[in-house]
Amino acid sequence: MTTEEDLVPDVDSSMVLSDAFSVLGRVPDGVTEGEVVAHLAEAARLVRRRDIAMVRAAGLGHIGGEFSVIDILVTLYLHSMNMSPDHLGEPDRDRFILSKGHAAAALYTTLAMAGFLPPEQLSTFMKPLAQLNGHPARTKIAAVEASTGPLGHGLPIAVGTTFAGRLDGSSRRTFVVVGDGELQEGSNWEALMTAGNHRLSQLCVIVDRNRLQQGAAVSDTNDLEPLADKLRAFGFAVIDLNGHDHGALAEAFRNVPAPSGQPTAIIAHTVKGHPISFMANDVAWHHKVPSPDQVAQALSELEAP
Amino acid sequence: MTTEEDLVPDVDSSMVLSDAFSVLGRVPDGVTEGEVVAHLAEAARLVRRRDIAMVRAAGLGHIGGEFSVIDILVTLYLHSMNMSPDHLGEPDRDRFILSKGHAAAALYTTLAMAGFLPPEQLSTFMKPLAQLNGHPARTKIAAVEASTGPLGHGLPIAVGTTFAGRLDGSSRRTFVVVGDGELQEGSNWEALMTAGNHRLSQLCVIVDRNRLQQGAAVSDTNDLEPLADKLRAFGFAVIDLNGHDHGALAEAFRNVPAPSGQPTAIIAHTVKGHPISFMANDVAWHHKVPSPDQVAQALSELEAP
Amino acid sequence: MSTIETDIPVLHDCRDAWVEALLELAETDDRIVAVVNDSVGSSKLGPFQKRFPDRLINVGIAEQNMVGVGAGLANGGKVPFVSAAACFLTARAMEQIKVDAAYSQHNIVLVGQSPGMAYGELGPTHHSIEDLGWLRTIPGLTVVVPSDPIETAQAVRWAAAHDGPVFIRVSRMGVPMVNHADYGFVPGKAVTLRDGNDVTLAAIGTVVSRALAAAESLAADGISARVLSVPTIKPLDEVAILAAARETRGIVTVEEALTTGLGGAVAELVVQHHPVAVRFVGVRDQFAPTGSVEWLLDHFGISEEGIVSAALDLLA
Amino acid sequence: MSTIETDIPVLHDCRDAWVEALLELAETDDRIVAVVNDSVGSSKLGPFQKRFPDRLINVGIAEQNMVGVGAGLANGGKVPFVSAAACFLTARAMEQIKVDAAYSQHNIVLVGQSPGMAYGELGPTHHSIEDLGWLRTIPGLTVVVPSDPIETAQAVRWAAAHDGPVFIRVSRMGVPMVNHADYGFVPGKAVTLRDGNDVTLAAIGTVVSRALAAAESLAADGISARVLSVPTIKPLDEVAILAAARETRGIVTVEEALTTGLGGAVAELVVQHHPVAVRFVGVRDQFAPTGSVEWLLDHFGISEEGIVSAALDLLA
Ligand SMILES: Cc1ncc(C[n+]2csc(CCOP(=O)(O)OP(=O)(O)O)c2C)c(N)n1
Ligand SMILES: Cc1ncc(C[n+]2csc(CCOP(=O)(O)OP(=O)(O)O)c2C)c(N)n1
Ligand SMILES: [Mg+2]
Ligand SMILES: [Mg+2]
Repeated sequence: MTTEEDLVPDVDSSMVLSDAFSVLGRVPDGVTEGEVVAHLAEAARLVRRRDIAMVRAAGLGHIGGEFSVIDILVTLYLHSMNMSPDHLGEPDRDRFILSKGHAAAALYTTLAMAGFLPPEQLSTFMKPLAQLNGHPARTKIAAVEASTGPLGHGLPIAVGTTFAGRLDGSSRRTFVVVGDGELQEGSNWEALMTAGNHRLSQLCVIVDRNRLQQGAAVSDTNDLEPLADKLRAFGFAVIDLNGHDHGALAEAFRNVPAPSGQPTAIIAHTVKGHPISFMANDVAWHHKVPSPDQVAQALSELEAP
Repeated sequence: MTTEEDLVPDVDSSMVLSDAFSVLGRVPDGVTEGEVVAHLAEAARLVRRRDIAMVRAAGLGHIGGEFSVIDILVTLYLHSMNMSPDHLGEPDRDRFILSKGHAAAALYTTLAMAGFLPPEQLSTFMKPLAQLNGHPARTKIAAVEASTGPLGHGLPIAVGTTFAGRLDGSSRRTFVVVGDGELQEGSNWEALMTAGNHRLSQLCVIVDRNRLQQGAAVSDTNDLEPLADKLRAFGFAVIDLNGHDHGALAEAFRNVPAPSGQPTAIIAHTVKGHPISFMANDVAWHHKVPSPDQVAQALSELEAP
Repeated sequence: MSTIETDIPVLHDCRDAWVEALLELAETDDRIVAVVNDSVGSSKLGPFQKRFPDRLINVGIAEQNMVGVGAGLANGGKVPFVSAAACFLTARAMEQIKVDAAYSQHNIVLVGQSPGMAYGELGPTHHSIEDLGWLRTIPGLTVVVPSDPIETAQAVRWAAAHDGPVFIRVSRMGVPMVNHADYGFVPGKAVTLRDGNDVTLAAIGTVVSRALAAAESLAADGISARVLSVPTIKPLDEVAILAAARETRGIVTVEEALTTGLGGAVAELVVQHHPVAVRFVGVRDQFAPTGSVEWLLDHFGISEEGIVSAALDLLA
Repeated sequence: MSTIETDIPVLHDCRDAWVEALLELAETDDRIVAVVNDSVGSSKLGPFQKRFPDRLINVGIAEQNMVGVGAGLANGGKVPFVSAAACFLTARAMEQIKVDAAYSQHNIVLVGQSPGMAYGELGPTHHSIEDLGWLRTIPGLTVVVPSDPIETAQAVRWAAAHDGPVFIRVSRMGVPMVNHADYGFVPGKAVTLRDGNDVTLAAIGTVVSRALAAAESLAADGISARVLSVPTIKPLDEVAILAAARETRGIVTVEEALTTGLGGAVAELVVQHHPVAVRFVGVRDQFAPTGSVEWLLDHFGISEEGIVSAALDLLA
């Protein structure tokens, strides 16, 4: 039974929260593992605070899937990826594609946190003529590699750019995040088959395994299990981890490419709406917009520890 | 390296062979297993003879994939399926879909052999305004359930008609043949996932595993192995058999639905161009048209034993 | 300012009419099945799923499979309503629409939800403004674009009874009633909502009410505008359009779509039989920017003012 | 009888020009990559694969992935030529064309092979007659339909240098040379192959030669027909088409496609700026029957006689 609610464009512009947004930037080089994790945790906390304010202001967004993926994004952009705002033209830099483009607000806030986007621009989210669409657009934001939104597009594109890197003899890596519901799209299995057979070891597919999709649990819709078996049978080296554990994520990303020469699939077990008490694991928060009270409650749960 | 040749519309209408075509019809009830196999083998021999004449006359066709699938088609239409020409309107009859629609000539000749099509109509194959297109059309032939030709369409349709049977509480079964190259299409994996999760036990997917596609070996293009693992991970009961062995095919079809309650996938190991010496396993015969000498040679290899 | 604001009419989400009609049909016809791509909520099919859990097939996020499953259900004697966001249904399953629905003439109803720019802020990937131009090019498909809840419900009922593939574009954006309570939908029949002989405003779907408002405004300037509501872009009511071409000085087409939709259909008809001036109100060969649907409609002049000025330009 | 038969000109398979041009480019530009769907042979890419085995990526029978991989290659700085049968490339990967190519403005060249009714006997699933109507509706895409080997080669070279998404329709059906050896392809520029002032024959792709033959035949009857070859349906040469609308009594469009292609594009233009009579030569809103491409072209009147009679009808 679905509990899906409908998109509610319930904009309250007066509610644009002036949630101070400090750009922490990349984790500095040479710090301890503990300091890495602390930096990422703090960045993720600030990103979530900004994200919820953006969604509230726009009256639209996909907060559940944003909160499940933020730790992955922050770990990649602030630490694991070889990619910096001043060197987007560098051919050997890493690539990232958010295939589950509906989590755009999470990407935008992370890009701002990492210095790829002026933080002021965040308040234009979904406004008329804004560059910050409800789904990321390649032509509108320099750091966005591919326009996504329709599910099942990002992984084939990631395969293509990984091929390009191989042709250039580059050591760059491509990271792509797909939703678990998104893996119902056949285009992904086409791309996985290609990547597996061509042993595209510089490709890392991260499945945001939050077990919910738009209207119901993935298992009540069209289940993916046994997911690891599927991915292995398509030629991937498969890793399971907690997708909210920055340390585990950082280590997994460090281990790409896998020694086996296969492309890597990371099944990142996450919780949709994490860590907000009243959102976590509730499918209604796929694209529900929080009330002012709910925003206040969520922000209080996102105070500095 | 491909050895694919191009379609050669090299029609020689004077070469329309008057290859006598006797309609053997269904295997009679109550005969021995040996008699079943003998009937099917003779039917397949006659179907292949007619098929090659049709392709030669039309100057077009896909003889390799026709010869690999004919034993499967003949076993289904002349023996295993509960489907007869006089009762196409019977809702509880079995269903068959040739997803690899480029083997149309094999389907047409088998339909004629089973009494679903007047044998005279076979000589209209691919002629102007003919009902016998290069790919089977639902609106043009009563016994055809679905128009195919673009790969990756038949399996989703088979899933749909199996759902319909389940809703009606019918015990009818749906058989669908897909090419092995065809399994590169993501639409198939969407359909397999749905069938597996819904435990559509009345569905039987037969993979014509001839290991070649249009331009090269499947393994040199985008390999499917480990295919059985893939299908199992998508929720299917998997059987491997020799796709030219009528007895093995008949037994496998008898065992649908599988006791596990899962849908069945039969990996039918076949040889493209079987059993013609100069065609077998040669990718060039995907859609090459035989010369008059080659027709004569093939027909001599298809003499009654 | 459109009449929507001045008259403050009640605005309707046509999805309510769609689901109500489907539920009613399904009560007495057990061949009716819904097929969705994780779109139960966005199709408002919750009540249907509750009432007929077995007759709602959710294939997950897999549009090609969704349409194929619909075709298979039709093969098995069912009457499938395949309901998904119009943008994904059309673009992602285009070959299935061509082959499994149209060429195969399967008895399948494709329901394109939240079309046009209803998902305004979500961006062009979620806008479905190409659909009319795309679908009217496919032979053998009936393409219905209802303008209000009355027409939506009637189109759903008609499609269930009709033998052959149908696409119905169901609006999410609020629209006022434009048809009379005793209106009877007939495919291929346009409806003259207002008579006039200076210019014709031919409108489709969500924006018929805006054409009516424009006609009112033109009347105040002494211009008599005929308003034609065109519920099926395919088949087109050639008689009514050509009569408009002959009897008025030209036609303004109005649509929440790229102008290759109704604009193109009308242009193709008149140049062959009675060449006359046409002005297109719609989106002209571009992806729309981000913004709410109301903002976007105004931005592109798909508004009372935009229609009036297109009419004045035509008559100038 | 077309001039093809009376003059017995040499007929060319434009795929030869496509591959030759691609090979030549690839020799000096290592960004050039070919992407195919098990279509090496049908794209005549065998020599390319032999010469540049690493730069031919065969994703297998998987068109969505194919276009996505193309977009990714573009992201990685390559210039991908994605080559597949036009019917599958367009219908099966429509959303990838919309989003990954056009909306994203990726630098990708989509090559639609054997379009129109080249696969005549194989039936409507393999005909690509919807493609022009579909693709011209997509914003931001350049759609090139070369008429002969000279134009094919130039379009390939132009597309490689151009920054942005391009679709090129490459004919398999034999066509005679129609352009002069010193011809220079310019997107958005139609070519006047023959002057005339009674009527204009605007033709595209494979059937430009038939328009020339028809003009010849009309001349014998004292009718002066202008022949416009229209290599890009998008952007359309609005200046040349509107000049034809003003300077001749009307336009006959000629295409190996449904008439929503060039016919629709011309109709939409003229009704807005200079309404004039247009006649469509092409396939009219139906799936084609089975038959050889030559038989089908005659069947639909996409022939010298058919064009002549459309012109006479227009002038009647
Ligand atoms: C092709 C396509 N079909 C449908 C949708 C509508 N849609 C947006 S998000 C979503 C659910 C995605 O679920 P999942 O991939 O699990 O993402 P997450 O749980 O991380 O939000 C759906 C169906 C879409 N964006 N694209
Ligand atoms: C969607 C689509 N893409 C491409 C083709 C062209 N095509 C026809 S047959 C074929 C090869 C099929 O290989 P396989 O499925 O292994 O069939 P078989 O070996 O049995 O002939 C291809 C690529 C097609 N028919 N449909
Ligand atoms: Mg999920
Ligand atoms: Mg094969």
